[in-house]
Amino acid sequence: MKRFSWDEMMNRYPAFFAILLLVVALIINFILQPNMFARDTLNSNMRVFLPMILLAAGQAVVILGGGIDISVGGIVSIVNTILATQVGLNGSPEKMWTYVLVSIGAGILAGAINGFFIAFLRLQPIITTYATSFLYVGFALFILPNPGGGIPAEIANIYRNTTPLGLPLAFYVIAVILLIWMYIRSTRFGNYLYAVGGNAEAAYETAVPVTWVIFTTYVASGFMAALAGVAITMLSGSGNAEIGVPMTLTSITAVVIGGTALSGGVGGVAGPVVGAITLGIIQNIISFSRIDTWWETFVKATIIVVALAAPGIINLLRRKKV
Amino acid sequence: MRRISISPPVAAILLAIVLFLLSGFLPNGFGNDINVAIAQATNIVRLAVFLGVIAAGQTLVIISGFEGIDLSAGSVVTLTAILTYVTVKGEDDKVLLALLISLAVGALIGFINGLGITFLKISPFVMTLGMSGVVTGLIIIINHGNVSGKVAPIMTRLIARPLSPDIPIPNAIIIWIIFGFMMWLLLERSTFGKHLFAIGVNRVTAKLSGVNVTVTNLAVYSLAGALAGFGGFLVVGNTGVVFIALGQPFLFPSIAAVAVGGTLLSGGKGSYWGTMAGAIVLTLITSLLTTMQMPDSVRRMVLGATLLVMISIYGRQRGFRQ
Amino acid sequence: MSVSLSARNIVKRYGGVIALSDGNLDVHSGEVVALIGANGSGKSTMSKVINGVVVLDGGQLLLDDKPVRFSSPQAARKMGIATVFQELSLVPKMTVADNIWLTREPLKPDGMIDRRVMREKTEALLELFSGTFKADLRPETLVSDLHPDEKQIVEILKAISLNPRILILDEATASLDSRQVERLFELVRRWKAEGKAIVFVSHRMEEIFRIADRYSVLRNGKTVGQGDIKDITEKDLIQLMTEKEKVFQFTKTTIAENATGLEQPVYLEVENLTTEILRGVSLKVKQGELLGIGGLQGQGQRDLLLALFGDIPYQGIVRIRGEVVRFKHPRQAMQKKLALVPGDRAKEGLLYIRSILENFLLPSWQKYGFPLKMKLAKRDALAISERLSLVMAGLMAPVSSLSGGNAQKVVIGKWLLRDPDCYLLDDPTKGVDVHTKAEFYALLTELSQQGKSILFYSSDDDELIGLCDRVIVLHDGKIRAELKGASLTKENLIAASMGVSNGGEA
Amino acid sequence: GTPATPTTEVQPTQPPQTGQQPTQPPVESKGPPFTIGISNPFISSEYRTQMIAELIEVNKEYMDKGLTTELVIESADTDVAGQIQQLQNLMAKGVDAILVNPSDVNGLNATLQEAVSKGIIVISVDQELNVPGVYNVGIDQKEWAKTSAKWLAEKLGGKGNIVLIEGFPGHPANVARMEGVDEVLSQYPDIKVLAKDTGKWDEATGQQVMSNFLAAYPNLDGYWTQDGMAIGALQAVIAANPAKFPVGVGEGRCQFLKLWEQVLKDRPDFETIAVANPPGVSPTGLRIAVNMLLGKQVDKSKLGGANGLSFVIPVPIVITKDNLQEGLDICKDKPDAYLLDGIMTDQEVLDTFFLK
Ligand SMILES: Nc1ncnc2c1ncn2[C@@H]1O[C@H](COP(=O)(O)OP(=O)(O)OP(=O)(O)O)[C@@H](O)[C@H]1O
Ligand SMILES: Nc1ncnc2c1ncn2[C@@H]1O[C@H](COP(=O)(O)OP(=O)(O)OP(=O)(O)O)[C@@H](O)[C@H]1O
Ligand SMILES: [Mg+2]
Ligand SMILES: [Mg+2]
Repeated sequence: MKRFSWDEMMNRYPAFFAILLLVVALIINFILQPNMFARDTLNSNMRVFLPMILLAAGQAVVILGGGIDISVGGIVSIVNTILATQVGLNGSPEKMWTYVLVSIGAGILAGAINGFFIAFLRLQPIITTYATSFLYVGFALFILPNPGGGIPAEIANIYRNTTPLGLPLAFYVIAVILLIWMYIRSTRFGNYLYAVGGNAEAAYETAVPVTWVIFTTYVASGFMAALAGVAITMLSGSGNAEIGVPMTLTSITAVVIGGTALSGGVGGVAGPVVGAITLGIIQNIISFSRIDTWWETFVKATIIVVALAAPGIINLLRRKKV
Repeated sequence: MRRISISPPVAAILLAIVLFLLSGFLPNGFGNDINVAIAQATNIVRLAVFLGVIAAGQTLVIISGFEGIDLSAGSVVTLTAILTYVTVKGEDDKVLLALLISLAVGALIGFINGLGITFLKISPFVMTLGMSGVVTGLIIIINHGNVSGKVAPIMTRLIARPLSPDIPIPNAIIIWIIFGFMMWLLLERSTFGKHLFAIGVNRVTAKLSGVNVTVTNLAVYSLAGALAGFGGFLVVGNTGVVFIALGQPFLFPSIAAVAVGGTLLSGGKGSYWGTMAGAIVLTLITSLLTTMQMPDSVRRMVLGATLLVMISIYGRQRGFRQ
Repeated sequence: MSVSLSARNIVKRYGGVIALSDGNLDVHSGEVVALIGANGSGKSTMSKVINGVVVLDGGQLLLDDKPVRFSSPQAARKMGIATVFQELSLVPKMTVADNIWLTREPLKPDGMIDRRVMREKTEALLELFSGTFKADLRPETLVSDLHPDEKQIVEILKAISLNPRILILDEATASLDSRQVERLFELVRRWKAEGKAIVFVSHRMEEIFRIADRYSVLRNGKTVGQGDIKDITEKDLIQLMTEKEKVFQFTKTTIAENATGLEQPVYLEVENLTTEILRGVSLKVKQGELLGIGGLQGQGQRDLLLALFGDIPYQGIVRIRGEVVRFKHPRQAMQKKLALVPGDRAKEGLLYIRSILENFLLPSWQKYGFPLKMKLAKRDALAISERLSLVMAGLMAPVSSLSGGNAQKVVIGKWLLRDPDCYLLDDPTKGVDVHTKAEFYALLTELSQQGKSILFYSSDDDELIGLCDRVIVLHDGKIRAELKGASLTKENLIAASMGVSNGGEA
Repeated sequence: GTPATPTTEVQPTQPPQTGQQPTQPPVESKGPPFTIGISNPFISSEYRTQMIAELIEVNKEYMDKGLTTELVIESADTDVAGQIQQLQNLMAKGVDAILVNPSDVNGLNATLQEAVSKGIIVISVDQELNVPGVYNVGIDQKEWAKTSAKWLAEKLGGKGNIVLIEGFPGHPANVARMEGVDEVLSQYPDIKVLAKDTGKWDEATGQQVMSNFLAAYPNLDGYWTQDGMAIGALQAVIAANPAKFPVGVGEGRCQFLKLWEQVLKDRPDFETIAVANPPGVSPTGLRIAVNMLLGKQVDKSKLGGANGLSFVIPVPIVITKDNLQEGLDICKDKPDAYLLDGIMTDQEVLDTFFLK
């Protein structure tokens, strides 16, 4: 009975294990940093995690559909440079919101380019998005060759310090993401997504518009990457064409820690969102556990590997018992 | 969708030659002086050697299928380069020892990757990505990244110098050709190679035909690690110095080289000749862009575009509707 | 709702392969047209042309006498054409309900899928086959957890749930047991009455003559005959599709024949074999014996063969020539000269994108040393392909370019190279045309005469009765009956399959 | 008098969560030992590892004097968001001063200002920031580059064909340096820059770029480059082995000096220069921080930079053929990756930057 329910949880709710991990991480973090749930600490953490959360959510959609998007970092950079150059350090809020829309458009366009090559020309996702990542970062460098510029501090502060009902802005964003996902998940498109990721051939024979579904996932990822770009820009307040580059691989790790399989068709978006937070918390744990600085990188990487291995280890142990 | 029937390696090489000849007529090209052209050509191939060798392991794991990929190659290169550097201490008779250590350490790391992937069912992408972090962590711990050592004269002579003053063919190229032949033996003329392709296509069939999928899987990741180790050994012989960022720049190009070489990223189909061709094409393009006057932004966009074109030529997957 | 569809002079090429050179088919409301042909003759391709899955290179489709061009499966569906695909069209990690209603999910006003309604509609559909499958086939079961026959049923329900005007059944019966086939036929008759037009693809003559009204015969891509079933004999049909005169006659292989008089030694002895499905199976196989295994789908036949081959763990004792063995991996079984022909050639038997040569040699590479002696390997592979009269472009051609029957030959051929003592065959003639079947039967006879022991599971009762002189019938993981000599009749076989005493499932 | 008493009593009992800064230490009243935090977003470089090692070492001095506690070091390869997290964690740990080696010129502004507002002394090392209240400690990158550029131009006698290999285009330090180079070269019209490319600040890329240049322009007169790329460039020259070695710019790293010495053996006329780029500016920054915490008054007149908050550290040493041996002696007992360095002593810091 117990065994059954465990498998049930693991199979039916991919986010289950991710949440388990998060809880563990939170507890450890709380022991090391007792004030971590104080409003300001919570807010200052969440506002830092938010860009990665948005990025991971988009990445998850692509991965569910059986693809992968190495170019999200480049899209983040484009958005960041657009805002930093067009709005400027003393631009008006109106200007800001206009260019937020513009840059979201840019993100969607970039996603559409990926989608075009992968869905319509049927190129292999990894290498295609790797190639476009050069296009996108290159373009970002073209917009803003040298770091600098940025957005007005007061606008950045909206992002940094808005805490409705004492809860960090990020919580509301996450809530919205999850609600939208839960809706999509239970629409036809949701089913198409899982069908295409699970067995594209069969989906096609069943008259699922496979090409469009794949195309859409990359557009979605481009859109979310753009939001991530807006978030990181409001967090840093400044422009830097390389800003997104280090974020790509982390987003993929977050998705997998979130229990969404890279093989496609299994998992969801909630898990990856949780996974992104967990990664951030792990960083906190490292920092507050005051381990020798020379060991930090090693310990952090090891923790992540162990987190990835945990489900497999548990399965093995339970095999043995049976 | 009809697909070009010309074999990828050939296509890649043809492309390389065409690009090379065309580039002769570009400003700062080397079309005007035949000697310069030859020098440039040999130089490009020489530089391709290191990428090519590091991409060898990548080729194997990608052929082994199930999203096989090795993102730890870069950091393994760095680690083994450092180990070689500190072992040899400028003495020729320590070189063999250093080589063995490089291979062994590489193999060990690859083996751990293999364990995680085959038994804990961790997706190769994140397993090797995590391992890359762990290895970097180790490098930081080793003398805080500051190491003392020296490459042996014989290494420099065998790797970085030409065959002889009057025969301007760099030894590295000779080594590469022999290496390529051995890779061919491994893939096309050995039982292991045949089993490797088999598990890349269908692991159930492979098992029911007596292939030990687990062992083959473990072996291929260990071998890939060892080859990355060999790459590190060669690279340090060329640079003559080590540093923490030594290997990373080779990582994604090594994957690109495999793809450009026409190996299916989904596994089960490919060749090392193709990867060699791919390495040359990539090095060629970057070299051409170097000697051409254009801002970094344009340079990256051109690189991205060229990659896209190349994979569009033969990186196409089968369409659903035939 | 009257409907008529005709395909005229259809041409379809796959790269070099010509799948259809002149395909023709006419089907009207209220009739069942049997689309017949040897393996690779183009039946599945014809189906895929009709339902818009492939682009046709020539010829035209007339729907209700109006020319139509399907740009995609969607288009064909809109016209009321539904298909049961030979290689099913199901998504493993989705539930039965999600699979059946994919693209047609019942929606609530807010655009969300109405899971409750979907569930009810699925249960209603499952009713159609009620009693012919295990209790674990429920709307919320993941397709990946189903047995082949249950998957087939889901695929059929998926097609019928469209309430199509034209229904194509491409070898829908291949992996169904007799009980399930019966039920399907009842349904087909009902659908006929409702005025549906049905295209029925099968290799089982007996089925064709029971259910079809008309026939259309394909011979390597060309339609060579159409007409009413009642005007043609089985013999003539087979002649049409194979250009061959004689109909195959089963030749029983009794052990008496191969040994000169004296009793053969026991080769394989199994005591109390137990797995997740098997519940204590014991049996003996003599050297040179062709032991048949019967019973409904998923009663443990597959487990029995896989366990003996070391692919799945088991309790119990297995002896080969009296020596106790316990294989942990197929490799070890192979070293003891066992061979397994798995039930699902696509998923378990072949490396589709690799060459025919590599498929033949996969179990045998070790023999060719290092570096591999390719000349020798090619020669051996060629010998086998000739022995099996394999129809292929060349040894270097990928297996994907072979038709079902020829692909199956490759699966068996790779073992012949190793010359095993014992063959474990899991429904090897599934989806194989009569002519090729005949070749298989001949091969089996030959092998057993050479003193090879064969465990032969077949979903086709006639095969068992015709070939074997002893058949064990599995039901619910146990041996329900052992039929031989006089008791080996179709009636007894079916009776035992149904598990006379009780068919109770948990 | 009396009214004062209650307020002073109320002060400490204020619950933290009401304050904007939950864990703010009452800086003004606080005395030694002080806690100093380090934020470093990039460790995959010898410069940074040497920097961290020296910081730990210098801090020991003060710990022994009981002036500081163990350093709180946040050091890992991370992105802008990651470094913001580092800084936030340092604040959460209630450090008294932060030494930050910023990954982005403006990306940390808001976070650093928050720190300043909490009364934390914030010093940006190795990279000048323009944030009110944030001090900078480092060398003058532009001047640093000019030194070697001028030397190169003069060695070439004011004419010849050269190539440039720069660091990350757009990285502030690189931008400043290339400005310096351009300024110098603009005074030598006969020096022709044939090509310019990035060596991404790493040896391998530097070597690849240089060997491409050498293949394309076999008879190059000189090249200018910086930091780690210089070894790569020299390796490329040795590999290509041209009739005449171009005059090149090197770097103040032991590895390079040793290679240089080797080259001189068969190319006695080879010319290069090594201008130290000292990681020591950070420990110097640490000393400045400690003295400020101790309440010593900074002599504002000694500070430069955009907002007059920059402590400019002089380049400790320049090596040419003449004093190569001197450099090699320093390197005797050092690891190969050791960068020629200079850490100001506590006394020097006081004399140079603080009011007597
Ligand atoms: N269908 C599959 N899907 C994904 N991975 C698979 C599949 N089949 C095999 N593998 C991978 O190959 C590994 C080995 O498979 P398996 O254990 O079935 O064969 P084997 O290793 O030859 O058997 P043994 O371990 O007893 O030697 C599995 O652990 C798994 O990682
Ligand atoms: N996707 C494909 N690519 C290449 N050739 C194909 C493909 N599908 C079918 N063919 C070839 O087309 C011919 C007809 O195949 P088809 O599957 O229609 O035969 P079939 O009558 O269904 O055979 P079977 O009874 O074994 O199912 C065969 O020669 C087959 O090899
Ligand atoms: Mg196994
Ligand atoms: Mg068929």
